[in-house]
Amino acid sequence: MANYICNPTKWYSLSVGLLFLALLAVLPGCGKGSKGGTNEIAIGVVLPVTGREAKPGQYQREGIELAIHQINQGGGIFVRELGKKLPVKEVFYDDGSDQAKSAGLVERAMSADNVVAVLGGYSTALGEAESVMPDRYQTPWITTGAAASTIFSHGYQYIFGTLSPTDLLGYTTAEFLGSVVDHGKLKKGLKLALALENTDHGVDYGKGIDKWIQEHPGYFNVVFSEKFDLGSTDFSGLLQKVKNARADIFLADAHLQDYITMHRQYMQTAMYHQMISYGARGPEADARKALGDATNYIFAGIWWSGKLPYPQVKRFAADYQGSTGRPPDSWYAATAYEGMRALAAAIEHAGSLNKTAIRDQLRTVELTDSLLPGQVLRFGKNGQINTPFVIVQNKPGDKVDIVYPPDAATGEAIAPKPR
Amino acid sequence: MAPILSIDRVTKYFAGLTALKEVSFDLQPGGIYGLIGPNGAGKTTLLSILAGSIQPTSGTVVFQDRNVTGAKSFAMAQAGIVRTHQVPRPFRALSVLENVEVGVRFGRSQGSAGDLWDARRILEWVGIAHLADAPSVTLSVGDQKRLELARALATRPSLLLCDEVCSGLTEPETASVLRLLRKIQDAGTTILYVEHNLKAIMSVSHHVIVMNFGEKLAEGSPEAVQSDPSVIAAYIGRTA
Amino acid sequence: MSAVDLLNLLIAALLQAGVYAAMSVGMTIIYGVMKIVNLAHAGFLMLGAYFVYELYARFHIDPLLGVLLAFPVFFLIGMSVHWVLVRRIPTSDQPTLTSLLLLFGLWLVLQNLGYVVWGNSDRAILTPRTLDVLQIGPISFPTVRLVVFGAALTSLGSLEFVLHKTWFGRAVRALMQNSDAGRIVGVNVERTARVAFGVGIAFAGAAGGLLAMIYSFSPDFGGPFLLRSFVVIVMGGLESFAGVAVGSVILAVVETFCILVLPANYQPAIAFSLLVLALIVLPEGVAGLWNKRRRWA
Amino acid sequence: MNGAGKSGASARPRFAFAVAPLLLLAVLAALPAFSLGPNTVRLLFVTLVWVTISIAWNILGGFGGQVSFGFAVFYGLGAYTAALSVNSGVNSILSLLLAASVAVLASMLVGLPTFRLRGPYFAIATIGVSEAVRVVMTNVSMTGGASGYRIIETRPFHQLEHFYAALALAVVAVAVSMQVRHSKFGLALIAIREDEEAASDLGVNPYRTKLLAHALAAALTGSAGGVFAQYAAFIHPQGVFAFGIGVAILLMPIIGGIGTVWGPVIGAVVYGLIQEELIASFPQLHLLIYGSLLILIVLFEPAGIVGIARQIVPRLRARMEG
Repeated sequence: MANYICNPTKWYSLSVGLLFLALLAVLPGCGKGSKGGTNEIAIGVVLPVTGREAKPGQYQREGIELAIHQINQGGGIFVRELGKKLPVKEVFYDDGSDQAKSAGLVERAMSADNVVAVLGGYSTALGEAESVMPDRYQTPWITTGAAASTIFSHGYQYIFGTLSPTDLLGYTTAEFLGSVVDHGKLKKGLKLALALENTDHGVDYGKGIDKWIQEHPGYFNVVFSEKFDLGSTDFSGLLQKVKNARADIFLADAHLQDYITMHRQYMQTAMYHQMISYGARGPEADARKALGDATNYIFAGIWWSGKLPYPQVKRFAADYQGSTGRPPDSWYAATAYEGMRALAAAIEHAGSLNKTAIRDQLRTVELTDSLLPGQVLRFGKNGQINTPFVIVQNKPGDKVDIVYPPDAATGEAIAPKPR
Repeated sequence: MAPILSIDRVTKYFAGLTALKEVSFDLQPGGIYGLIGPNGAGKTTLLSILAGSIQPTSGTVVFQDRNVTGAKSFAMAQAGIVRTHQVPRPFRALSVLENVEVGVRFGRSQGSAGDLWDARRILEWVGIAHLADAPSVTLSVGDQKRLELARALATRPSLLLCDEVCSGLTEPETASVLRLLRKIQDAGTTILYVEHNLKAIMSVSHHVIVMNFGEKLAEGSPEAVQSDPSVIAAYIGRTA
Repeated sequence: MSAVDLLNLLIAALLQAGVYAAMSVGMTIIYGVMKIVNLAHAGFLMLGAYFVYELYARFHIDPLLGVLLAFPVFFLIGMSVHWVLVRRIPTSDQPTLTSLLLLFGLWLVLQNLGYVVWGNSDRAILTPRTLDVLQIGPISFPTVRLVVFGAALTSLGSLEFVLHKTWFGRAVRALMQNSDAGRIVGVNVERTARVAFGVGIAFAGAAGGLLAMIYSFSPDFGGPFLLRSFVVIVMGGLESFAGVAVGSVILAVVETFCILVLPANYQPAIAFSLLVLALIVLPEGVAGLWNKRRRWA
Repeated sequence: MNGAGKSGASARPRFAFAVAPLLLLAVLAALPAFSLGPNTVRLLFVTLVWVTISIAWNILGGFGGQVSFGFAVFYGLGAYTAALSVNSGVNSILSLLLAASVAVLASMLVGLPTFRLRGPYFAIATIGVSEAVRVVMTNVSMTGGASGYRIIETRPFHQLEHFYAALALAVVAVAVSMQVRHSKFGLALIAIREDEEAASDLGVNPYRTKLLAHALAAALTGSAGGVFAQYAAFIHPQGVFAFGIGVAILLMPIIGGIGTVWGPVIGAVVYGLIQEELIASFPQLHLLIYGSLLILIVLFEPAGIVGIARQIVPRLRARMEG
């Protein structure tokens, strides 16, 4: 690498010229972007369909696109102000699971593509980064995949979320275990080992569990609690510690990839716990493919399940299968689908494409035929919904049953886990 | 007269091997000293220690009444000891003039104003002023050796350490480099000159130090050394 | 912490050391002969993992056999990479930035290749033995790790044999000690370098296959292992095979036992800190300590 | 300071040196007046941040030849320092100075041990340092660990303020880079890059020079991180400390042409374009592009885009004149 210093004067003006050219090349690129106009309603969608969160991001995208497809088949959304139905146009960006990029792309959609709202933000970190933008551009943003309540605690006025808060997930998880104890399947006073993802999501999950345990003394006590970093290739150190803690129940809170990696190594340590959960992950097909029977009896608290006994859930599952060729994998597609439906309802109520008017309607919109547990979707004061969780358990033969709450259950909880 | 350089029992081990063993001698200001010895005698090791390129295991080096033992090479250069390399090592991305400028600006002079003129004058002095703006890589071997000398002189040394400045040069080139060394000595710089070419070194030095197997074998005037039986034995012993 | 727990940890550490040794040895060969720090090592680990995965998924070839097949395939790949790219950069007795950047570029390209061919979701190889555990009294051995450990030892053993019993081995050892001397005694440096690069990549590919039996992997796979390989070979003194074994054991033991005093999520930082520490404090590897002591004595 | 200039180069280039950057600056400063829309301003902002960092890396890596994979450390620490100080009420300019100081401090801590290593060993050590810092920052509770850290915005967002901050910083970076290139300090750096031992033999203190270059580069990188953090308002250790950031910082100047003043600038602009335009449509393609560019540059044209231009222009000129 020699000889890169030479007389700068010869080519100096040239390189400056190059710089100008490059800048000029940039400008038209950013100037463009669909000036949506009045023929269609542009909606931004920013999700990770590559990178670590690719799979769930892809499922969420499919959910949103299914909703858009169905809306457009009905002619679009009726906008009173214009006196006609307008079709929805999706402006999609892949953030590659990178938080700085996701914020930039949300900003791009909001400022250059003339969208009335943006959907997206899968996973807490990406959602946190994106949540800065909506108020700056006064454009509603609905996260369909970030649940940590910190996102909604900063007083932002344009952000909404179709996932119930994670502390409720932790709380429901503990509540479910409590009900299993009440049924006499597990003993009282069992020891819990917690492994939490090192994010707000994990913190909230742990808080939820603690809250229930404090409200119901005598059921469980936490003997081990440690955080782990998402995206590690090796959890053997953590699992070794879990093993040494000799707990009865192992509760982790992980993303899909981490769940697969961790459970694989869990099996190799020859541990046994009476119950195992990886938080909101458990029934995914990918996990089944990578781990086989080792996923049996794992239970998960999730925002939605295809097993919910509502007619609209059956319809949705069939439509989703029709458009993608596979049944919905866990909850991802449903919350995204509901996010788009809620947005469409708000636009229709607003009767205009004014973003603030749409925001105002999102605050009061109510879907009474919702897919989500409880069948009612309504955004709370901070913008986040608060539907209950369902607990599902994997059973042999690729079966998944809702085991809690009792009114939605499709099967009995199997506890303790057979050896 | 106080010696300009005085080394006392300088010893160097490399990974358990003894490269130098308790070498001591003094240099008086203003002379050309020859340092000779068979291959592996420790000449270049000693030169490197004096230049600060490597640090001695034990012993002391006193330069102009200052103890400089173990100083790094840049500190040596700033104190006034500077070396040249057997194989010239020009800064390839820099022009000949810029190469010399490095010496001017960072050597003992730490020059600032008018130093450029200095650099040019030095180039003139060693006879490559016409190449000042050429990239240093384009120089012939002889000119590279001159540049090596010019760069070293630019630091305004009191003691110049030359490592085989004549190796790889033709007869006439060698003669002209030796003339240059005398010129440098005339200007008041002491020279310690390591050389393989016995003829060259005997012709230019007024005092010769002979080394063998890491130890000082003998020193004295060229004539005295040449007739020293231990020196003859060392050289013949090696070649036989 | 009971004695059984400690014993379990120690066994886990030793099994991990086997994995580390397997993945580092390819890097050592290339460094030793050519003084090239192979940053593309991680890319070949990744390709090796997918190679074994594909053989298993498509043709139901047992991953162990897949690892064996990886040797010739990656040997050829390595030779071609040397022929196309590496021989074009100047050789040196010191590692150069040119080679570092060239192979870093190659790593980026390989990663992209991985994304294009396999997408970016994690893959994992699931065989009946993947989740099996051999239980001897209170001590448990994950079967797959035992297998990997055995395979690693076998491959290191055969490499040792090759290095001491063949023409190529003698040439490699001559070059590792001194490239000038090697040239003088008539070693064809370029040919030896090409073969050595091939062997290095072959070991990287095979090690990738072994890793795939333990971990799940994606095209990003390999980065953390690359750094660990550095740690191992730097602690091992950069160009000795015995050093690789020593470095692997040290790294694995330190990593495994540090969880007793550190939260588990600081564990990855151990390898990185050891790397910096080893480079600065032990420029000649652990063996350097021994030399130093002898010098003082 | 300019040795070559004093030696009697013609007046025209000096004129160009003085005027062209000013012209460029004027155009950039006036750009927002053309109502380009927030997305364009965002893109310019991001590019200017990259320009600053690319120039910073070039001071150590291009002039000094010390290839570091670890600049994400300074970028991230700068971002976090600025975010923390803004949240505790420090005004935004002062917070950038703080960011620079923390980065300088870090550069000393990193440099003191690692600059004892030569070339590739230094490069590898910086990988280790960078990854270790990322792991630690992911677990430091003061900054929210892996939850990331948010700047609580107390007043409305004005995009142009951020744009001009980035522009000012980039101008400072270009000025520093030009100054270094033609100064005694720059001469020392280039001498070290070419032959560290020979430079030391002539009185250059390599260790101190490298530390100084490292500190200077860290200060610029840290402030750039701070400027970015104030814009993003949410930062995350896996984002700002990512190994990928360190790699990007190294790729930009190498692609543009290291060791020159304008190469890193061009590299950063190219990088910014690739990031923005390609990632939206072909998310993984950038690896292929950067990887192949790196291989081609190493094998054929170490001086990057600037070097290619340098080869092409004389030919074009000859054709036009002939």
